[in-house]
Amino acid sequence: MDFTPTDDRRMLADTLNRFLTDRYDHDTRMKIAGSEIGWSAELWAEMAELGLIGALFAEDEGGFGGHGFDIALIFEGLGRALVVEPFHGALAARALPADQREEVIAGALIPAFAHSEPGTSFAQDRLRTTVTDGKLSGTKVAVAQAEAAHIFIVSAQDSDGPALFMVNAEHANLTAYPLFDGGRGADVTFDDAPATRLSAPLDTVLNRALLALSAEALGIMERCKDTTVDYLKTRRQFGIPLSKFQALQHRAVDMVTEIEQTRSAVINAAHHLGGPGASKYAAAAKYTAAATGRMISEEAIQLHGGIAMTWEYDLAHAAKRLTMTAQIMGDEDVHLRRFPAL
Amino acid sequence: MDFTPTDDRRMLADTLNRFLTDRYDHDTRMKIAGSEIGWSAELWAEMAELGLIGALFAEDEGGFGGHGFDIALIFEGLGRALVVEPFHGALAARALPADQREEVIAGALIPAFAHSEPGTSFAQDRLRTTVTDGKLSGTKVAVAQAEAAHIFIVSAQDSDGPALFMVNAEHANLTAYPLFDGGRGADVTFDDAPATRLSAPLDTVLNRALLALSAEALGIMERCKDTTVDYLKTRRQFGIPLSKFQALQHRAVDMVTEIEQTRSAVINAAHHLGGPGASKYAAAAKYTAAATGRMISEEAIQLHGGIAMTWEYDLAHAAKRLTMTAQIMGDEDVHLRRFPAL
Amino acid sequence: MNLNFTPEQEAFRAEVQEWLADNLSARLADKVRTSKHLTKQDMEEWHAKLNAKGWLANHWPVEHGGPGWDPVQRFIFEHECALAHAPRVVPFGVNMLGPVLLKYGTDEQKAHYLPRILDGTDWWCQGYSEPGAGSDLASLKTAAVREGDHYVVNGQKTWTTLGQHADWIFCLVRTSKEGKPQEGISFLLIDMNTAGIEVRPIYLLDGDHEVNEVWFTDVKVPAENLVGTENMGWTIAKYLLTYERTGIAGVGFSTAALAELKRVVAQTEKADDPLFAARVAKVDIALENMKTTNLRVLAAAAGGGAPGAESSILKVKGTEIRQEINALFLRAMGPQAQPFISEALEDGFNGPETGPDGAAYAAKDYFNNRKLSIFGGSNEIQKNIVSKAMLGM
Amino acid sequence: MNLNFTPEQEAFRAEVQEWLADNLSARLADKVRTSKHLTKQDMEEWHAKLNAKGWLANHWPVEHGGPGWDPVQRFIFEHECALAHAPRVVPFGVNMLGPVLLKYGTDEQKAHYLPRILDGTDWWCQGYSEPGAGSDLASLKTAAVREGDHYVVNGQKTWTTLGQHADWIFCLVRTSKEGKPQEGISFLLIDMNTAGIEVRPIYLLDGDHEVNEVWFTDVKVPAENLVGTENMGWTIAKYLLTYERTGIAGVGFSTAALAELKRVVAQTEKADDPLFAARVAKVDIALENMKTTNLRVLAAAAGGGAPGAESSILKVKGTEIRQEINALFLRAMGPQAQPFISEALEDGFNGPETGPDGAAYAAKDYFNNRKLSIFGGSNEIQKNIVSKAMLGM
Repeated sequence: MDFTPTDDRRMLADTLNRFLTDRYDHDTRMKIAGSEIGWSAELWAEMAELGLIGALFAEDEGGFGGHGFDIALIFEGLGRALVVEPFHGALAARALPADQREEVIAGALIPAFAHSEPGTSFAQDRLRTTVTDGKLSGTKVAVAQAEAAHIFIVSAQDSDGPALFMVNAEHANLTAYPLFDGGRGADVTFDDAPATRLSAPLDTVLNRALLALSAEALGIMERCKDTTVDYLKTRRQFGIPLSKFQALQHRAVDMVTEIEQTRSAVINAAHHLGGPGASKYAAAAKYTAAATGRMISEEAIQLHGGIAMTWEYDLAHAAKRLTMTAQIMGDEDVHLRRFPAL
Repeated sequence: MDFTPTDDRRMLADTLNRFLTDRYDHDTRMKIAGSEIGWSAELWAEMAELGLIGALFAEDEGGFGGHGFDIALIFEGLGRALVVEPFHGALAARALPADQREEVIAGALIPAFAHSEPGTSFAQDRLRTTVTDGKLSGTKVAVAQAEAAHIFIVSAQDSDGPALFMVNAEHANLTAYPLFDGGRGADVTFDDAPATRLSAPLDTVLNRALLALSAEALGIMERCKDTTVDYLKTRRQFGIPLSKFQALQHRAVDMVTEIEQTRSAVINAAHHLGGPGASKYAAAAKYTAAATGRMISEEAIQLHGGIAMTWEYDLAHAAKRLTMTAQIMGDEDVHLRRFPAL
Repeated sequence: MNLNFTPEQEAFRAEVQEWLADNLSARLADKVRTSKHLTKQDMEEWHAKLNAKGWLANHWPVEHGGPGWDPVQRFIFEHECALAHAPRVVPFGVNMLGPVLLKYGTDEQKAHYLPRILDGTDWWCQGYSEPGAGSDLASLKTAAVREGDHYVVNGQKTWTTLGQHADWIFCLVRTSKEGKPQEGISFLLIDMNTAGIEVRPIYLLDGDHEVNEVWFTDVKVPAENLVGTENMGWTIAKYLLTYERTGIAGVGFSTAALAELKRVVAQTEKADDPLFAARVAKVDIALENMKTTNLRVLAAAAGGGAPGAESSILKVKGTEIRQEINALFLRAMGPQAQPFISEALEDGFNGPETGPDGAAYAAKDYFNNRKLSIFGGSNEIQKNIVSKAMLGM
Repeated sequence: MNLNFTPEQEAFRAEVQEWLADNLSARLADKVRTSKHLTKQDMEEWHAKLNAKGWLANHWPVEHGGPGWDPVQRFIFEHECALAHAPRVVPFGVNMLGPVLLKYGTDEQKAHYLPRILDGTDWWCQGYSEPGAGSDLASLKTAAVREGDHYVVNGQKTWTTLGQHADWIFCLVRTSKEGKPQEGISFLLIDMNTAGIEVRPIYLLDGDHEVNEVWFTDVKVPAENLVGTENMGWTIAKYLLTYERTGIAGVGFSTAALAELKRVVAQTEKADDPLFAARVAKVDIALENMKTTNLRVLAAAAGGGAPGAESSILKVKGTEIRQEINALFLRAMGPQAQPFISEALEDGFNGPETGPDGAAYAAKDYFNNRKLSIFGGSNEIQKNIVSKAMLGM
């Protein structure tokens, strides 16, 4: 049992945090997230250069990390900075053939992960996208940074059951739009698109995605909590700082407590990733992150009051992103119902 | 729309409250509830004499009340005083033939209502007690004041579906015991017991029982809340009354808010009793009372601290009774699941 | 004890429903139902309809243009309007300044301002909150200094809803620093076209422009624009805060929103989820209970009882219910809550549909309605009030 | 970062498991699992077994009879004991007075008392709380007045757990009224057989006799029974309160209880209820999270970090989890939680079974464990601590 990060991970964390502090401050983020294309190709290249994509992959996959704890570390940092670049698509590149994966790690090839379908959120057994004779047809919704993608990694059913497929962007029809929490996405329709079946099992990629989203949510929660506690200490009412009101103190403590529990859930999921407990602890982490995320964003806004609802105040954007991490890939109820059987 | 009680009900409430204050104080209640027989035949006779049973029945049933608001009024009062006498059995006597019902109203005949079965709580479609050729067989659990009963009103399935049956006490085999919250009960086994099918539909009697339990819970909640608020004002910590700690203030307000909502739920159930919305609003009331009851008993104990866990402190007994009203006839989840289809 | 409305009340309800069917355009109702942005013209159109019928200022006495309704009638009216997806009446003139002038205004003020509120000549906004004075209103700093026959106002107001449309603002201003903070506050009417006033938009987290900052720099206000006497502003503000609020629980809006939720959920996988069904059932039951809680408070008020701290309970629980319905709506959208096409909230949008009905505004409504537990006295302030007034704690 | 225990730690776990299998009688384990009343003899039997193995005082240094374990070993040991349904070690002598004497006692005190704790000669109880001083311990009033070579003690202690069995009590007493309330408190060891001491039972809401009042009337206590110096009692009390509490989250007990819950639920209709399944899954996940939260705090402590306010978080969340498991157990019983046959909780009961496994004690355990969030510093006090120490609020 050891909770101290390895030297490698400490260095990775330093690199990540220094980059995000120096190059991805809130104003920059807001400019990127609200821009026409909704991401920064320049910063993406820099992040690839720094190894932030490579850290998501094991050495035999062409990277230099790839453990659950690497993924958690990266996405917690990305979450805290509300990064909108296509990391979730990159993470799914584990499913790709080696050549393409290496291009992804280099930042040259951008994949998008297309899983959610209209009216559904997570369930693998409900996939309506199908593959027949190597042609994929169906609609995927809210695919993050789909316009930026060169290829799509798509979940679909073929005669052998649910699996992952690779489709070139030229065969995808996009209805693109801005996302509520920044950046852009698209509904993507495939109509007899030529598709390559990938060997990576769907659930291993889904478990990675659940871990990443949970870790991302954790980073945002920490940011929301810190902002809120700072605000309570500064803002005065009836002549004393808000932080001296016991009812608010206890609610802040409840926030901290649940965030600590979420951190443990992320650690559990990271530890078990790739092992027999992977699905169980990934579901537990997503459940915990989604339930806690809703609580944190609501409490952070309420404890602030009106200012937290304004565009100018950065907490608002953190709360939006945090809430959306719960909407994606199954909310708390979805994973709570999965859990007992895992 | 009118929320003022009628003159008749105001008089009934006065009679009830005066009697309970004068003759059913907490010490008396504790003596009765812990006695060998677990109830008081003497007080039962007095309560019958005062019309507290008759108020549960309409004029054409031999009583002088019988409206949902009469039932709610009586049981709220009984709840507040933690009365253990067999009122729930008496309430079910609506199903009995006129002769027996009149004897019940006079206090001479005591029925017990036997519905719950081992491992179940409420569902009518799961009844395992059956009637064939007028003979009833099956086991009912935790039947309140079964030892006192002259007859049993029993839910069971016959070839026409679920219904109510009357069985004489001589055909019932009792395993009797004290109840956790005072008074006595029994597991009751019937083995080819001669049974008379009653004409009252099972669900009308169940809805009355749900209303009564919800109103009883409401009365206990009010008592718990009053005791807690009084205690917070009296007890000092760190030099000031507990009632001045904002975290505790807000929790007390949450208690009041949910109790007000429970009162509304009871009013709704009372209003709709006997009408097309009876089952819907009875389920809503029982859900609300059970969920709120759990919250109130836990918060009342927590806000008191250790003293509320002692036999000597009357809140402890109120909390036990309140908790048990949620265990009986279906807890909050049971009725929440029923609600959408009603 | 009887929950049924009287035959007279039911007849009144039918009259309201019939009038709404005839007078609320499908265009407006549809915009409200689908949370589209209402323009100033939309709101003026609706006010004019109500005013023509004599139902706009339904709290006002008959002699000033009110319909003479009792609290139950007002409740029924507001409830039916919500169910029909009528636009909300912009409250600042009709429901806030109106009652203040009726109680504290001079005959001249009443004669001048009240008709202009009714006919829409003046659009009013509210100048209460300041950057340092939200829930703690008494600490406000915007100063009005008497100089001859006018006041000179300096300071800043914030959270001024729809101030961008306003002709006039009613303000709480500090006219004295003596005594307790509450004692030096006055209630002043200010023409928004006066030199020295600047309105700056505050954009909300969804990009909407709904609230504003209003800055005052040496703004000259005629002394006759004072309501009541100098330094009695706190009394007036408290009167407004405890002024009967039949609709504070928002049960009409919640009822309409819950019906829409149930309709839309059928288009999503949540239709098969017992946990989601339980969430809907919970809020459904809470709303059924709240309807009766609301009527009980209303009946007490109609019977002459003062609805004091009880309306704080309505506010807290009522807003929790509305927010929970918004949250369930958002949940039901799953990932399809993410697309945010702001043009889709304007008239005549012909772009692509993304997601089930309601996906276009689920996230926006969820976040926008977080305000319900913050403004009008935050829910924490309401709990302080209940604790003190009802429990004596 | 690695959640796995080391091979050495796993070997240690196996050793503990094996020892428990050989030494914990089925009779005792079954009594614990089914929440039966443990007699004084039951507890003494278990202490003697542990002491014979050298595992009783597992926090103590080796030279005084401790096994030389690190915090992780202690955690593993306590966890395995809980899973095996071993009786809890009565903490007052071994876990509370022991560490105090080791740090503040004289050599004579250590030499005299420590061996008697180990071999069970002295049964200790704790005299901290008073009727007017629970969470606000510093306001205690029980007075000790120095008269020559002894103190004269007058006052009352309460909530004295298992005081009815005790030979000795360690007390916080007031020796001075000067300065802050904390500054006049001393730590005194008192023989329960001294004249003037009266123990009165407090019956809990299930009728159990677990706690007591202890009354002192002119009780003479030799001055050498003072621990540390006069008026340093608060320092000692704080030392104990912040003393490393590896087991404060009770994850072992919760894990055992959750397994029992899952087993028993299958006998009830709750087995088919998706809402109940969700409740169980929620607490299951919370417990999985808490296990890691607990290990993280433990690792920080083992690494030299002081587990301060973090242990308050463990206490709050850990007790919430245990209480929720009790609540679910109660729910699963439905109406069959009502029968309460107190004899069924004693050895050798042959009466009728009523209800599924666990029906006999579901209500009792649920109510009894409400104490978890009250004693040892109520959860409200813990939140005050976290707010101040971790958040600087």
